[in-house]
Amino acid sequence: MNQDLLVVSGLNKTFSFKNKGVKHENHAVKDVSFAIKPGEVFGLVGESGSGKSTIANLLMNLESVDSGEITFNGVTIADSKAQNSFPYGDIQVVFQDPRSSLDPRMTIRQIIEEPLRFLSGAKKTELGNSSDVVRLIQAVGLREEHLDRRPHQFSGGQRQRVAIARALITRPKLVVLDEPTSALDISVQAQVINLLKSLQSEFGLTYLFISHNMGVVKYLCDRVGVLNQGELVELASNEDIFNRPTHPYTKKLLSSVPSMFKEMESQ
Amino acid sequence: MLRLIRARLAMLVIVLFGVSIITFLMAHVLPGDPTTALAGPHPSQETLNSIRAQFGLDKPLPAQYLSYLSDLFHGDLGTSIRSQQPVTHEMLAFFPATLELVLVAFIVAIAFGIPLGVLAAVKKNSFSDYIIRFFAVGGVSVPLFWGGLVMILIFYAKLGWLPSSGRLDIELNSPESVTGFYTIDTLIAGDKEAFINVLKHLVMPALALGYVQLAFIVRQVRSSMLDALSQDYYLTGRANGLGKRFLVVRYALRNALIPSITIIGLSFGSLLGGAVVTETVFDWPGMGKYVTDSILGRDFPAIMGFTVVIALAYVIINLLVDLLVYSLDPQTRK
Amino acid sequence: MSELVLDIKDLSLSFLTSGTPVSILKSVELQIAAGEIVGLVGESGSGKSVTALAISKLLPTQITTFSSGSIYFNGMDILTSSEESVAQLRGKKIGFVFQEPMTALNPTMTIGKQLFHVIRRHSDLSKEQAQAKVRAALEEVLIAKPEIVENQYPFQLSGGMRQRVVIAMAMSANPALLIADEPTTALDVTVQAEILNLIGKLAKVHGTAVLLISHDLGVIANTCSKVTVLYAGEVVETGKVSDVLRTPLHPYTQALVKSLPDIAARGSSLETIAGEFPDLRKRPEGCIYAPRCPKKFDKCSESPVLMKVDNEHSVACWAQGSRSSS
Amino acid sequence: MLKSIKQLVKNRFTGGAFISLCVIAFIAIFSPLLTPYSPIDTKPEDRLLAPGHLHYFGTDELGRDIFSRILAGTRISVGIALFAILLAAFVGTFIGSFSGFIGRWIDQVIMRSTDVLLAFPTLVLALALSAALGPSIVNAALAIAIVKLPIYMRLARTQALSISQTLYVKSARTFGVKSGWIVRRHIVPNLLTPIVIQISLDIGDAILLIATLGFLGLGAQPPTPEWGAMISTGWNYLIDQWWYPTFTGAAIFITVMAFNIIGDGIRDLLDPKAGE
Repeated sequence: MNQDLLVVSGLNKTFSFKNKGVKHENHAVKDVSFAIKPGEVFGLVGESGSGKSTIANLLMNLESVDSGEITFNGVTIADSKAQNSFPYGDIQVVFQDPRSSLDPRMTIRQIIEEPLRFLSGAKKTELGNSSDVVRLIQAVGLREEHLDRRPHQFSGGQRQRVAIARALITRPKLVVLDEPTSALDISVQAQVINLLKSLQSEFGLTYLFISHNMGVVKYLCDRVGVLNQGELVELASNEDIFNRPTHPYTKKLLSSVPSMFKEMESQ
Repeated sequence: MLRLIRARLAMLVIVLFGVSIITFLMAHVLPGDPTTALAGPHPSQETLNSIRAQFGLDKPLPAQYLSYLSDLFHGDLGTSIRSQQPVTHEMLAFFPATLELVLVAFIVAIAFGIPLGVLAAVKKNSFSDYIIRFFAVGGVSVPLFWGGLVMILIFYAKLGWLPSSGRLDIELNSPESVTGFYTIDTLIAGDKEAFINVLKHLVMPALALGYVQLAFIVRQVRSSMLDALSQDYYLTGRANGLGKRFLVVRYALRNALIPSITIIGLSFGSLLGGAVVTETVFDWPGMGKYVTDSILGRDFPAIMGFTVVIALAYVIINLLVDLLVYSLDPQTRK
Repeated sequence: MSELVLDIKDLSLSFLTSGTPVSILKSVELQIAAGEIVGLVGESGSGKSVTALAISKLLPTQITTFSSGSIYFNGMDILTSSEESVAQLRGKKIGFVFQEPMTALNPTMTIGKQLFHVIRRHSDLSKEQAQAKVRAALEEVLIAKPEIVENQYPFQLSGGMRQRVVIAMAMSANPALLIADEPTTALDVTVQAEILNLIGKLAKVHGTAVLLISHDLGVIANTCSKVTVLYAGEVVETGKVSDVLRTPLHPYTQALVKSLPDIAARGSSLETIAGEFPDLRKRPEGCIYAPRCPKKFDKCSESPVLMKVDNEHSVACWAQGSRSSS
Repeated sequence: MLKSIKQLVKNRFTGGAFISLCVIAFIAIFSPLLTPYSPIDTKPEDRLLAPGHLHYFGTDELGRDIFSRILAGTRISVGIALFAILLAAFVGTFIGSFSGFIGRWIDQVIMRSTDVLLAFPTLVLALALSAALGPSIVNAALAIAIVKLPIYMRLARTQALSISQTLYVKSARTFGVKSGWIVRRHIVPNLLTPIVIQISLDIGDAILLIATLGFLGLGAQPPTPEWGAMISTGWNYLIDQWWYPTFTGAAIFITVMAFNIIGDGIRDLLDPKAGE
């Protein structure tokens, strides 16, 4: 089954805003195309302002597409004509900042079960009402009694685990990870990365991993797209990107990363 | 700069338009409209109709509103029921007295409010901070009229230091009016004795009126100063060796003033409102007293006239505040 | 070894948070010689920023109590010196660069004016000379067209530019020690590389001692010659960067290095640290890392002391101590 | 909630205010039982007596016991103030959060109308409204509710805007959640803390407004024992029976002070940034 899970073709998004009366245009996403195969970890790398978060928003139907098309499992889910039905439940997202991604007023159980409430059609019948909240909370390394507590009683790492459990409750096919570990300490980041890898095999997930941290992308991603000011300047396998980068921007990006051992040999 | 003024003026027009609608509604639509008051006890239907016709209340609402608007435009605030005089003239006559009282109260409120607010913030949780905060919470809790009464009781009735009513002792003749401000006119006239007397008359009403706004300003300046002092640039300044006093005045205070100016602008507006009460208690012949007399006499057009004038003054003050903030805060000039 | 600019000995301090004293640092040791760039690495809650602020006495006095130790700066103990004498050092002898360039500068004052104030404070230059020095300081931190930037406000500059201005301020009086607390964490990778190179160059040119604080081992490896690793307010390991990061001795440092994805093989799973961050309201007896340490054994109930393994590499761990010669 | 009450009492500054608030609440609820004399029945022969063991605060011009009237007045002032503020807060929060979340032109219309209402100093608008509606305690309460409405509309709107930018609302959107659910389950619950803080700060001000309208003759009409109205008549006896208006005014001052100190305490407690 090598049919692509997600295909993005010719994606464009422009934001216009007024500043001192003058209309400014920010062409955030310029004609981006890529495809993600089932079971793959596809990385999108870029600095701030490179358009990676805008692409995530477009994928999650949070922003409207100016031109281009996004198809999921062969079905068009977003294009400029905007009356497509979005496969809620099949695509889920985990955001960067664990302090803001969980509603402080809700208990962990309510947070994790929230996505189930709005499923419709095929997805609803597929899941029925078997809510495996307990199985999921344990799968992400927390305990059942945590379910009745509120977010402020948890550390950053633990909250990110809850966010991941919430994303998996609807048994999605694709999980968009928007800088999931950037706000975490190294040791906590390692725990979350291991968790993501084990969950991928256990639930047969496909990840779109968005980050500015080259180290994490190098470790996790099978294929990597490099973004610079809204353009996809290079798209290749992990091997090629990190060992044989072709585009000058990719080279500059890689050389700027203060990696552990590269410098010390030369010292 | 011009773009901002244009935007603000457009806003001003919209708000004034809204103000006219609200005052119109209050004056002509709500149950207690003037005809019932004017017609006296259990009026016959004819008298009611004739009065309604006289005030044009029988025309359809939009037409009434248009005539109301055109009157407003020509500065005609209707005629007072009690004195049959145009409200506008009476307002103009009383306005300087109120303005003088409010300005003095405003100066008192700022002159003491800002330094006390800064002191309370810089010396947070110290003894002086608690005293200032207690003094300030007292200020926002004291009923304006009661504060005035207590002052009269102590400084007039018991100690006899200060006069309790009017702008000038009756035996002294009021100065030939140039600016309408007794303080300035007596100075122009060179009448030193009258000037002292005017000041003595001003002390209690200005303090009674100013104390409440002084408290508001202290609380606002203290909280925005605390915010400014907790910013990173203050710590950067300390780490770069800049003195505490220098940082408090040149760095923190400047940033703290921006949010405070809006509150200070608001407090000038509420001083105009408070004048209604203070002028009544101290028998101060200004617009405020004119309004309380109108309330007693059910003089509806006068009350509405006062409301429109105050709203207009308030909107202009807010425009001035915006311009001041614009000049202080570079980010608004982006 | 050349004369020490900074010599922190057995520094312990605690904060009074909602009534209960919380022990933040316990017997911290740190030495920096002139011209040396020393890294201080640790995760959140390790006390690395508190150590930095303690050096120039910028900690909030009402809630801070120094329970032991001393901080010698050019031979003068900061802890016992008067506020005036320490105030003389700030900005003149000790420069500071903070993490958040977005908020480090006064938003309602031009860049030039803020630099002008710092320069005038630490020199007896006339107004004109100080104004000229402002432009020179901006040029030294490689800001193009300083005559324009001088009259701009902080919100008109990018994060990287603002951090350069903060560095220019910190270095304007040619301090003996520059403390950079996570100077590039909020910046993009490419901008981070430029700022780190700038700090390294300035330190070499002026012979300034630099204390670089970071949670990113890559940044430390790339910029510093020596490093000290902090865990929950205690020094667990210190030494040359190549020794400490290439052959870490303390289990915590080992775990940190192994949990880094950049160098881990793709297939393998990353090493993680079990357990939770300790509750510093009652600092446990014995080794602070013991509850989470795979090499724990009975001796660990006794607080370990920083032991020299070779002339420049020390570690606070009994498992290591018994193996080495000392 | 209990923990925060303990903290409120512990702090010396708010502790005293908290106790006086309990006393005030007790009086407001049980005033009919507490008043030694009837606050309404007149006894001309006991006219204008000085404070003594019979009449703690003396009697007014119609021989009524001032102490009893002040106790009875507590229920009116505090009750009406609470009614007006809660009404303004409820309506204001509903409209404000709706407009903040929906945005676009509705938001602009609502925000411009709040600007118009805020174009009047609070006392002036309350005064004009009460005069227009006709002087009565209920109309005064309505006037105050209308005057306070824009404050809650604007507060709710700015809060709703910032909450709708949070990641948990963004996540909810990615689940295909309808706006109604987001407003009900995410926006309003997280909106309550700032609204509660504003309410606790506003009650004192509302009591002042009611008393001022009463003083100006626009609030409660005789013989209701409303504090403002009492001073409005008592004021004429300031020189000879100074205790008559002074004690009544003191009751207002202490009640409002207690509410304001507690309001500050609640704000410092619930909104750490403001406190710190």
